[in-house]
Parts: sequence; C-alpha cells; structure tokens
Amino acid sequence: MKTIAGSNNRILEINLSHQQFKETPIDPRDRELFMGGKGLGLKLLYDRLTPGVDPLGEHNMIALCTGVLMATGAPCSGRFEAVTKSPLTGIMATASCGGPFGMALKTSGWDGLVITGKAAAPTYLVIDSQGVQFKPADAIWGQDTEAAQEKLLQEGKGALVIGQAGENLVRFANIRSGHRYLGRGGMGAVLGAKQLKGIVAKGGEVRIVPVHKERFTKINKRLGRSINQNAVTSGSFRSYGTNANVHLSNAAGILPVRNFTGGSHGEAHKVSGETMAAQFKTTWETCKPCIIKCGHKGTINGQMRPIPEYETIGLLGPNLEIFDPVVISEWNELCGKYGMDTITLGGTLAWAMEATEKGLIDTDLKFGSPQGVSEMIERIALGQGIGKDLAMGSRWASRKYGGEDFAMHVKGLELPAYDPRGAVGQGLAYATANRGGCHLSAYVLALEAFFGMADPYSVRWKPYMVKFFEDVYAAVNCLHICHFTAFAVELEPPLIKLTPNFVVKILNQIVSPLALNLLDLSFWPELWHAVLGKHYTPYISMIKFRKAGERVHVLERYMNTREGISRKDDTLPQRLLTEGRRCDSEQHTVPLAPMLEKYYKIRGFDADGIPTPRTLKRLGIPVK
Amino acid sequence: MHIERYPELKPGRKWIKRFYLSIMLWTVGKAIPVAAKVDKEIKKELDKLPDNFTLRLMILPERALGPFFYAKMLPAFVADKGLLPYGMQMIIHKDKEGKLHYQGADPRGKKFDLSMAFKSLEAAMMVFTFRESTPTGYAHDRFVVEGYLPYATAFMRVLDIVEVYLLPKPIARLAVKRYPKWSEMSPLRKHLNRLIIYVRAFTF
Amino acid sequence: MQIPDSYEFLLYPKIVSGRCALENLPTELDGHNAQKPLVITSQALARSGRTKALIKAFYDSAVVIGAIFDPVLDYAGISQARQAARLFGNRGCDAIIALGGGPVVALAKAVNLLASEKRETLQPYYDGTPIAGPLKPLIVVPSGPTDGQEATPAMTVDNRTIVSDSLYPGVFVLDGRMTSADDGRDLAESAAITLAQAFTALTMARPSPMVDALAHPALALLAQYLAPALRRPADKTAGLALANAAVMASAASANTGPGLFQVLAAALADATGICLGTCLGILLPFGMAALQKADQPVRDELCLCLAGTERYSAMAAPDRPVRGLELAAALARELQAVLPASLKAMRVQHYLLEPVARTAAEKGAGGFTADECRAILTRAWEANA
Amino acid sequence: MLLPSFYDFCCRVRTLSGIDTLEQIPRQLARLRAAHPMIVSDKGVGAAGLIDKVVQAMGDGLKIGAVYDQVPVDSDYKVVDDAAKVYRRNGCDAIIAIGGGSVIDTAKGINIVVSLGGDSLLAYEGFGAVNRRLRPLVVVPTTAGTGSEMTLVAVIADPDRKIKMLFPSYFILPDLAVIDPRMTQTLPDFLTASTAMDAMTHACEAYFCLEKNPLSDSFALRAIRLISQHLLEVVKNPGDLNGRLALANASAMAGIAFSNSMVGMVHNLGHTVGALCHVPHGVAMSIFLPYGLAYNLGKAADPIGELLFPLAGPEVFAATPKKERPAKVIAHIRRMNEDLHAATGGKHPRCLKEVTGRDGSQLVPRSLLPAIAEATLLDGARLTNPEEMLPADALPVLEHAWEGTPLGR
Repeated sequence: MKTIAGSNNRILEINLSHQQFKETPIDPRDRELFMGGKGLGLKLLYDRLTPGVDPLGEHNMIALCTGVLMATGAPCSGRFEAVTKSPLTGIMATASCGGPFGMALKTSGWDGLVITGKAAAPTYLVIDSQGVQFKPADAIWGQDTEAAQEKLLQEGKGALVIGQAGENLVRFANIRSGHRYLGRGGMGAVLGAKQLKGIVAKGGEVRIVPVHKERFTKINKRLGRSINQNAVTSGSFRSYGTNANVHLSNAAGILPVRNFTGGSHGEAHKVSGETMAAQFKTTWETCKPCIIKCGHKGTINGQMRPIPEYETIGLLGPNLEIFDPVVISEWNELCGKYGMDTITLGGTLAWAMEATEKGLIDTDLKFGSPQGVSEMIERIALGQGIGKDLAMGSRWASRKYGGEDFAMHVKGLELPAYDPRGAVGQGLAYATANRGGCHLSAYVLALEAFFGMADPYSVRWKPYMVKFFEDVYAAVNCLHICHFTAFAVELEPPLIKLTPNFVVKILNQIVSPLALNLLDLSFWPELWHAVLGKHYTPYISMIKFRKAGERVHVLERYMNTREGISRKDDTLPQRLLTEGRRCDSEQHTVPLAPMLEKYYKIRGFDADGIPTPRTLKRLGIPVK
Repeated sequence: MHIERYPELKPGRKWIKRFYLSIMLWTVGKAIPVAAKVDKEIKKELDKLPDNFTLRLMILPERALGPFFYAKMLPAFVADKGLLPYGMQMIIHKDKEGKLHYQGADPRGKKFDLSMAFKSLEAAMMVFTFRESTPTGYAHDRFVVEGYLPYATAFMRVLDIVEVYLLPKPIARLAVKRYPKWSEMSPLRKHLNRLIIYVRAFTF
Repeated sequence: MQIPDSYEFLLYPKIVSGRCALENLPTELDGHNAQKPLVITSQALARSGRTKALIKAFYDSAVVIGAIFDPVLDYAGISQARQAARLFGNRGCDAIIALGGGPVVALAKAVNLLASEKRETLQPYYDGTPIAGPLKPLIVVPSGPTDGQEATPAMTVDNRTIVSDSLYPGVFVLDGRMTSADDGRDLAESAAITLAQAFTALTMARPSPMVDALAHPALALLAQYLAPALRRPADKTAGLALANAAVMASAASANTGPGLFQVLAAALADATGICLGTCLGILLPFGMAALQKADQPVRDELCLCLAGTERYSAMAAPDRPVRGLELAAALARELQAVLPASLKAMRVQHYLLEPVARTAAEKGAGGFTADECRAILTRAWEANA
Repeated sequence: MLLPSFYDFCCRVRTLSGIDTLEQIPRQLARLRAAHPMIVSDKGVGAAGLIDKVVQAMGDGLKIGAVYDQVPVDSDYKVVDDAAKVYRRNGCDAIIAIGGGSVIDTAKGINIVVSLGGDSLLAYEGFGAVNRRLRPLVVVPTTAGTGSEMTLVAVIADPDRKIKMLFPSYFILPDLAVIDPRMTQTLPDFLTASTAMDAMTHACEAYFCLEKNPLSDSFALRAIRLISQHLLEVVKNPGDLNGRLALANASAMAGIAFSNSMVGMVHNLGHTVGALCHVPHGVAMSIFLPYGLAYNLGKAADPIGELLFPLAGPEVFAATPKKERPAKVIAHIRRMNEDLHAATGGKHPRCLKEVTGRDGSQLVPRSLLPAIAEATLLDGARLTNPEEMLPADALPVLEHAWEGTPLGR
C-alpha cells in the first residue's frame, strides 16, 4: 500500500456527457488559501462553473472534497463536503457528511471529485486510484437508498447513493453514504438530473500519514481529552444524541412549534433525547472515526432503527405538533430510504398544514395529526399529485399557492429547528448564512439560549459574533472536522472554562470583540499544521485560520451574488419579523435591519450586501 | 395575536389652532353687525336675507373651548350676547326688524336657516390664515353649505367686504378674489369705516 | 379622434389630492357613515413616522382610530388578513384606511372582505363565489412604492388574484406629507409601473376616449415630474404628482387589463423574486423597441400626452406616433439611471428566461408569442436594444 | 400639466358607450343584482318613442316593474314623492331614467327616497343626509348636453318655499350611464346645436375655472375636441350615428369634467336668465360662452389660450403665437355660433335679443338686464369663476351679449 505524507493533492474531474475523466493537481496556493473540504470545493466550482446555469442542467457541477484531516485518524475527522449549485435555492449549496465515502475516496488516492455533464442513461461510477469506471445503473435505478447502497458496496468501501426522491428531482433530495447524508440543498436532485445513481470509491489503496507524526499524536490526545471532558460532547450528545437539545430549546422558548408559532410546548419532553434513550434503549451508530458519538440507534417497535437527529425531531415533531417519537422515527427512516432532507421536508409539511388550515391548498394534513403524513412523504418522493408541488420546497409552493408569509425559509432553504425570536443573533445568522436558512453557518444560539453567555434579545455585538463564528465554522468545514468538536475546542481551554458564564455574558455584552479574540481555537490550526508539516506560530496561525474561514465564507457569498443574491435575500420569513411566539409575553421579533447594516459593514460588503472589490482583494479572491 | 399591541387611539386636540380660530370667529362675528350699519353694500347684501334668519359659521360642533371655562357656566341669554370669545362657531341672527346681532357660539335652542361648516380644523386654518381665499376654499371644498345656496353666496360676499375692512391691504388681498378698486371703495371711506368698525365692535 | 363602436369605462375611486388632504379623512369617513376606522399600514411606514401624521389628521374630529395594524412587510397573506379582520371585529370598526401601497392595500381589501362577509378564509372566492354585498368603506392613503393594483377591482393576496367590483377602494387621499419617497429606487420602481400602465392604456388596440382621458394626465405628470423626483426623492410636489399619476394609471389599467409589459414583468418577478417595478423598469425600453419594430400602429395620443399640446402641434403629423414612442422610451431610460440597466446586471439567472417567456406567452402578453417574449427578455438580459 | 394645490375628483359612474349598448342593460342590471326596474321619463321622451326603443332593446331578459313618464320640465319634490310611491307599490328594485337633465335629477331624487326610506324627499336635504349606498340607478340620457348622468348633485325644486333644493352626495351618482346614439338620433337640429354647445360650455368652463385639475382638464380637452370636430356635421346630417355617438361621448366627458371642477360665470349668467326669463339652458350657454371667456382673460388667459388646441386642431394652434390664442379661441366660438345659426336656419340664436319663446316673442327684454345683473350675485357659480364678478361688472357683459357685440376690455 502506498503511503502518502500530508495529502493526495489531486482532484478527479469527471464529465458524464462524454464519459471522460482527468486528473488535476491541487494548486498549492489554493491549498494554502482555501485549505480543503468546503473551501477547496467552492474554489473548484468558482473556477469552472458559469453563473446562471440551470442547477438541474447539464452544465451544473458537483464537487465532493475531503479535507486534510481525513484518514489521518484525528478525532471526529471522518467528514467530507459536497458543493454544487442547488436546485432548491438556485445558489451555491454546501453540505457536510460523515459517511464512509469520504474515507474511501481519500484512500483511493483522491482529495476530491468534480462531476459535470449528464449521462445518457442511468449510470453509477466506480472510483479507484487509476480513475473512474462508468457503469450502467439500470438495475438499481428506482431502488431506495438502502438497497442500492448495498449493491454498490460490493464494489468498494464507501458509496454515495440517491433514492427515488433524487431520481424524481425532488428539490430537497439528499445523497446517502452509510447511515449519514449530504442533507441539505437538494444535492440528490443534482445527481438525479445527471442520471447518476451513485458513486463508489474502492478505498484502501493509499495510507495517509501526518508529516509531523509526533506533534500530531500529541495534539490528537489533548483534543481527545478535551472532548471527553466537555459536558456537551461527552455528556448529553454522547448519551442522548443531538436531540438532547429538545429540552434546552423548549426551556429557552426556541423550539419550533406549529410552524414556528409556539416557541415551546408542554409535551415536548415526550420527544426529547432523554425520553428516547430510555424508551428505545439506544446504542451508538456514528461516523468514523468519532469519539463524540452523537449518532444513535435503538429498538423501535421491535426493529433496529436510527434515532432521529434533533432537527428531524424538531421539524417533523413539535413543528407539526406531533409528539410521538415512534412515528417521527418512522418518517425519518422513510425519508432516509427515499433520500430526502428531513429539515426541508418538515418545513414544507408544516407550511402545507398551515396552508390547508388557511384554505390555500387542499390536503388532508392537519397540525397534531400524523394521519396522511407518511402518504404525503411518499407522494412527495414519487412526485404524485400535490406532492409534486411540495417536492419543490416551501418557497416554490408558497409562490404558487400563497402563504409566503409563513413559508419558513431563507433564500429557499427551510429553517432548522431553532426559533430565532428567542436568540436574535441566530436570526442574523440565518439571514446571512450562505446556503440559506442554516444553523451550521454560525451557531450563535448556543451562546444566547443554551449557555447563557450572551443576551438572547440584545442586538449589540451580535453582528460581530455572527461574523466570528461564520469564519470559524467555514474554516472547520475546510479542515474538515466535525462541528461538534467546537464545544470542546472553544469551551475547554482554561480561560473560558474558569470564567463563570454570567461573566462571559457581561463581557460579551460590553466588549464582545475582545472576548471573542481571546477565545483559544488553537487545536484546529495545530492539527492542520501537523498534518501538512508546517511551522505553527501560536496565535498568528489561529488568526490565519480564521482568515481562511473568512475567505471561504466571502467566496461563497461572492459566488452567490453572481447568482442574484443581494440584500433583498438576506431576510427572514415574515413571521419571524412581525409576530411574537405564543410562549413569549413580550412578543419579541427579530430586529434584523439594524444588525444586518452593521454586519455588512464589518464584513466589508457594500450596502446591497455585495462584497466590495477591496474586501475580495484583501482576502486574495480573484475577481471575475 | 396580542391585541394590546394595537391600541385604540382617541383623537387629540390642537389647542393653539382652536384658540386662534375662536378669536378670529369672535372678531368677524362682532364686526359684521357693525359693518352692516356702516357700509351700504353690506347692508344691501344682508337685506337679501329674509328677516328672522339665523346663520352660523361652524368649525367644530362643540360649543365651548376648554380654556374658556367660564363659557359653560354662562346661561344662554348671556352667552348669546357674544361678549367674549369662547367657541368654535359664529352665530349671527337677523331679527324681525332686519337688525343684525352677533350671538356668540352657543347653538343651544337655535334653529339655523343657513349653516356653513368647515370640514376640519385645518381646513378652517387654511382659510383663516388666508392661505386660501374664501372662493378658493369653497372651490376646494373646505367647507360645506347647508341651506339655500344663494344666501350663502350673499353671505360670502359680506365676508369679503368685512375682511377688506378688518385686515390690512396685503393680507386682505390674499383673502378676497379682487381687492376693491378705487372706484368701488375710496381709501378715505375705507379707513374711516375701518376705524368705526374696530371702535364700535370692541367697545361693547 | 375615433370613438370605438363600444366600450365600457369606470373610474370608481374618488381622488382627493393636495394640501391638507389628510385632514379630509374624517369628513370622507363621515360621508360613508363611518366613525371608527381600522388603519392598516406597513412596518416601514410606521417606523418612518408617517402614521403620526395620520393620527394628527384625526385631531379635533369625532373619529376614533380603532387600531393601527402595522406589521405588514412586502407580502399580503391570509394570516395577517385574518389577524386584522379579528382586530376589526374586536374593536367594532366600521371602515378601513390603508396607509401605503401594494401589499398594504391588497391586505386592506382582503381584511375588508373577511370582515364584511364574516369569513375566515378566502377559499370560496378563489373558487369563484361572488362577493355578496357592498363591503365596508375602504380609503387608501398612498405612501411608498405602489404595485399598480391599488385603484383596480383586483386584489392579490397570497399570490392569487380575486377581481370584483366590490373591491374598489372608495377614496384615495393623496397628501404630500405621505407621498414623498424615501429613496429614489422605490420611486423609480413605482414610476416604471405607472409608465407601463399608462403606456398600455394609450397604445391598446381598442382605444376608448375615457381611458385616454384618464391615462393622459398620468403620463403627462410622469413626464413632467419624473426627472425632478429622481433628482430629489423627498421633493413633496414631485412626489405628490407621481402618486397622482400612479393612481390614475392604476385606474386606467382597471379598464384595459394588463399589456405586454405587465404580463412579462409579472412572470419574471414570479420566477426570480425581484420586485415587479424593477422588472418593468428593466424591460420597458426593450419592450418599447420591440413594439416599434413590430410595426403596430401607435396613436397620436401617446405623443400628445408626453409632448404636451405645444410641442405636439409643432410636429409634422406623420411623425407623431414615432415621436411618441421615442419620448416614452426616453422616459423609460430616465428610470435606468436608478434601476439596473439589464437583467444581467440584476443577476437574473439566464436559464430562467426560457420558462418566463413561456409563462408570459401563455398568459397572453399583448398577443406576443413565446419566441418574441424570449427575444425581448434576451435583449433585456444583455442590455442590447 | 400643472398639479393644483388641492383638488378632488369623483366620477364613479360605469359608462357604457356604443351603438348597441341598450341591449346590455339587462346584463348590467343583473350585475347590480336588480331585475325589476322602474322606468322614469317624461312625456316628450315617450312621445318620441324612446321609451319603447329602450324597452325593445332590453328584450325579454328583464321584467319592467313600472313606467313613470309624468316628470314635468321643472320637476319638484312632489313628483319625486309620487314616483317613489309607484316604485314601492310595484316592488321595483332599480330605476332606469330615460331623458334629459330634469328626468335624471328626478330619478336621483326618487332613488334617495326609495333607498333610504321615508315618505318625502324633504327629509334628505343638505349635506351628509345621503350617506349610504343607494339602489341601482341606470341613466340613459336623451340629450347630448347636460351631462347630468355624471354629476353628483340633484337639483329639485320646492315650489312651496320657491327654492331649488340641492342634494349633493357621492352616493347619488348613477351606477350606470348608457350612451347610445339611437337615443339622440331624433333630436331636432337646433336642440342638437344648443345642447352640444351646453356641453362645450361645461368643458370650456371646466378648463379655466378655479377648481380645474389634471383629470378634469383631460376630459374637457377631449370633449371640446369631439364637439368641434363633429357638431356641425351632425347638425347638417342628423342621421350620422357616429357623429351622434361622438357628441354623446363628449357630453358625458364634459359632464365628468365640470362636475369635478365646477363652473363659472357663463353658468352664473345662464342660470340667472334661465330663472328670470326662461331662456333654455343650452341656448344661454352658447350665447354667454364667448363673453365668459373674454371676461376672464385677465386671470385665466393661459388656459383659455390652450383651448385653441382642441377647438381648431394642432395645425392652427401651432401657427398662432401664444399671445393671440385667447382672442382666436373667442373668435372661434363666435364663429361656431354663427355657423350653427346658419345651419339651423336661424333657429340657433347668437345673442340674447335673438332668443324667442314658442310664440315668437323676445324672451329677454333689454330693460330687464339690470335686474338680471343684480341677481347674478346670488348664484353659486360666481364663486368658482376665476375673476370676481359683481353686479356692476355683469351689466356690461349682459348688454354686449344682448347686442351680440364682442366684449372689449
């Protein structure tokens, strides 16, 4: 087996129309500036993709990129990133996944794939260190993700596969790898439009080792210790999965209830992680390698099934006023099989329920009633009846049928399960997140609503916090390592750990930039430098790391502005701007406008939200 | 929806404008009967009105203004003397002998043969600050006339002449369509009559 | 001047415009036997303090404002309509005042419908149920950007349109304090809609002298006041004049129906989420060029409205139609100083043009085919006249 | 186009115009939710066969509830109350008024009584009394002149008090005005001339009086253009349906214009000679119009000059320097009167002394002129005239109009 120190540094470019492929080395400058994973994927598309192409057309591309940590054995590093132009939002979509495909791709000797063109007939790809084989997929076309994946895995160690939803161009279809998904933005439909049922990577052909092995091992251990100490990563997430958040959100009044009208609900405990863990006797089922272990499975109705994540619970549960964990996990599994994003599905179903209630569409969906939901999921996946309209997402459906004011999406991407009226900073984060309504762009709400480290209703310094975390998380997605390591990396260093949370809150209120700049993020850059064998300078490297994140974030923004995004799109659903939650006696709304103004200023965008040439130049993004 | 977010709003009051207008109405009201005695033309116009005729110029239907607290204590027969300014109306009565009386601002127990009502306080301000002349005010629908229109036109002609007497020329020019020419009203007569009207109107 | 063999005309709303027009509101309400209006307005107008001027207009009157319902953003939907209708009932209101334009007025019409007919949804009306009786009085006080539907019997709520004579607003009260614009962009967007409507009225196939008479001042005011208004959006006179033009053009369009521009721009706005005014502003010059090439006879009236009697008379008679089109195109170009010059500059995704052209042609874009629509869109995309 | 500092404009009458519009009345009534109309008209209209024509055109789609054709020339409230009883007795639910100004005003009055209840119109005198939506009212004008179908006031006499009562309200406006040239086809030439000149006066006065506004200007301009293009043709060739349609349209548009911009001294003088000497309204209008224009030159020369454009066409307008335009406008109107005089064989009078009654006697004796001048002061139209006009000013105007000599200044 070939051993590679550092990274493969080569990309496989595949054209489905002509059944050709070529190998492209990664420009060292791109590696320096855009790191890998998300950043690299965006840069590849930035160089190749013409703005204004049809997301479901031949000319759209999808890039699948791993980071330098992949296959090095760093904790929680088994993640890879997909980048494409989304058919749901019409702008760039990025998604991260912890399935086995990433590892297999990297150990096949590639750092990434760029796929373009459109196959004439259903196809799947088999990738090894030599290149790619195009194979007819007629046999598995029309099968669900589980069955198809099983077939594909006979040819390699990791596979990507779409279900019927992707084949039927459901705009929020996802791509499955193992038990994990490239969830958001409708990547499945992009593959479906290209008639690409799946991709298999053979894997196990090369071995990746860090250049500075000893330093790497040392950091690795320290990070592992931090993760094992942290209350979130080693406590609630490890014991209950992400739906440990149900309790926290419900208490903070940011749980979406009845299509984002409630804020909290008395029955929410029925679907909390704690209840489910007890009820279904859960065990772990996670990405590799992982030591947080947020993924769980359990025995539900006598069958071993994955336990839904918090977002799935939130949006298919309380947001539809359903508090039965069994039906939610059934729907979750159904979505998995068809290959659909549960967040967008939940948001769209909630919209459909409210639209039905208000006489805009005619379905048998009703808040609080599980009746008809499974059927509707099937109709959406297979494009039958009104399901065909709902398969376009809530933005499209609400433009057709009305009810745009309660279609809970930003830029076409449905909101995840945190109500920003109880955490206004998160409201700004939703509005400015590049791919649309996304909590992973900047998870400010944890500080605001969970840890009590920032005032959830104050707008002061929130733009700064949002920018800070956007930069950090963009960089994390370039490494690429799990987001949840952030709890350990950010909160475990002694300075912040020893300061009581209410003091942090006061500091954040008065001198947030100072407080944030004192935050020690050194684990991440240290890992990066150890793998690539570069010299690590304390603090400076951390600043550079954040700047790389900023570069990636601004690049994505810039690419989006070329697709028509501007200030008008950086907004929130009308409901969040004008109505209070039922649980909130003071009827808070999100005061978006003043925060946005400030945010643009510190980001270096003009008043219309477009990155200025100066900003692009400062970050080293070539202007096109 | 929290209904308290959208409170009910009772209309407020513009006190200074009300005060100004009540003084204006009082002045004009006191001046007209006197002017009718002095000026032939006014007399001629008013002769067209039938006897035992009551007309009013109304800005707001309320009969007394808050600051003029005394007004509410006065019995009707005193209030009808119109000795003091206190309301948003001007009532003029022509008695059986054809003599005119200013009757203050109290509409209680009176029946009006002609009523000219301004549509709003601001509309009255437009006319009484002479940003719009009386005919323009009429054309702009600033006030509505209830009763027989020809009497109103006659009364508006009277108002025009009284304004010429009461106001200095630069202001009066704004208030009337055509300031009287020499042939119509000689300066000597004008100044003399103006003096008489001012003295007699405000010396009780 | 030709009188067509038959035509139908209605200018339903009363227009009150000018100095102190706001203070006429109590009288207008009184004329409709109403004492307690519900005011519907947008968040932006409430923030800019316009509602304060409105409240002051009711000082010294007998009118109590039932409530000021002000959470409207740029979308009229059934949720807010229901809330406002509930407020209407709770406070015992008997009239509606819509302060604003576009979605505010649409919402006010919907609230009126829900409150007067005592319903919870608009579903029956979408299905074609006629509106039973006269609704409560609705007074519109235009302010901010318009969508051209205010003075028509149509309302677009939840992206669906209901048309009924009962939905006509009774009165438009235009006051300089309310109509001056906050920024040039809004103003240009509204002006683009006004221009398109007036242009359609004056170039439509079956001319009616009354529609001409209605569109004439709209276009004339636009030609005269657009430049000063764009130079200084806060200019009260110009703002009032443009608001007048907008109401007149909107009322004219109620008699003509949508033309090429409106259909095309509406399809484009639907597909891209860009506001109608911007779409129209970009499309107008290219559409006018297409009309010019299409050799459809244009009547002299267009030239008369834009050039005024003096310049019109000085022109040679055969030149007038062409000069009219040129002047209209010049007016449209004036807008482009503020609005983006092309769909490309607006970052409209090229692949959307095809479906937009098809949708527009299906809806009957003034008799233009999908290919012609696509040609206009493509030229507008490249800014290539 | 100048935006006035203030204006209001209201004309919420649905207008149907065209050769075959009478046939559409049943459909439109159904739209107004009425199926059982009462026809209001006068004897003259009935004698001319116009009621039958309308009934015939409407066909079987409609059941006529009653026909009331007793409206006199000077209608009063008693007629209204009487007709309202007929309406109720027959269970009607709408009114179709066929006729001229008097019939239309009466129909408006009837509509008030039957819609708001009560026995007598007297209860609804003055502003604000009519503040609810009334029942459907359809108007079919039979003269192309008065424009009453577009006005928001009903003038109805009270013979006991010897006054004219005004009923101004936006709710009085008819719901539908049907302009069909078949209704004016049989109008004699001199009536065609005077009613058209009446409309012309409405339009001209609307264009230069105090409450002029962009909308009324635009309607007035088009009305004037139509009349000056078609009037002489129609007088010479009464069967010209297109011309008739144009005149009827012009009359309606002039009605829209003047009911929103008010009228001036021409109407002031006209009303007065009408009241004192019974000069027909249209005749008085056509005589006084040039004098009204001339008298107001001081204050309104610009708008009066602009009238040359619709009157004489763009070529003449362009060829005339701005200063000479007002004079040319007045000359043009005078010439129109002369032409009509010639075309009607002298039945269209050019000056007051030519106005004669049915028996051929002079209606306006010269000796009455001072009394007329004095009475002008009491007319409301005095207020909206741009120039102040006192009795002393009115007398010379009347004298010139009596003689037919141009007014010098």
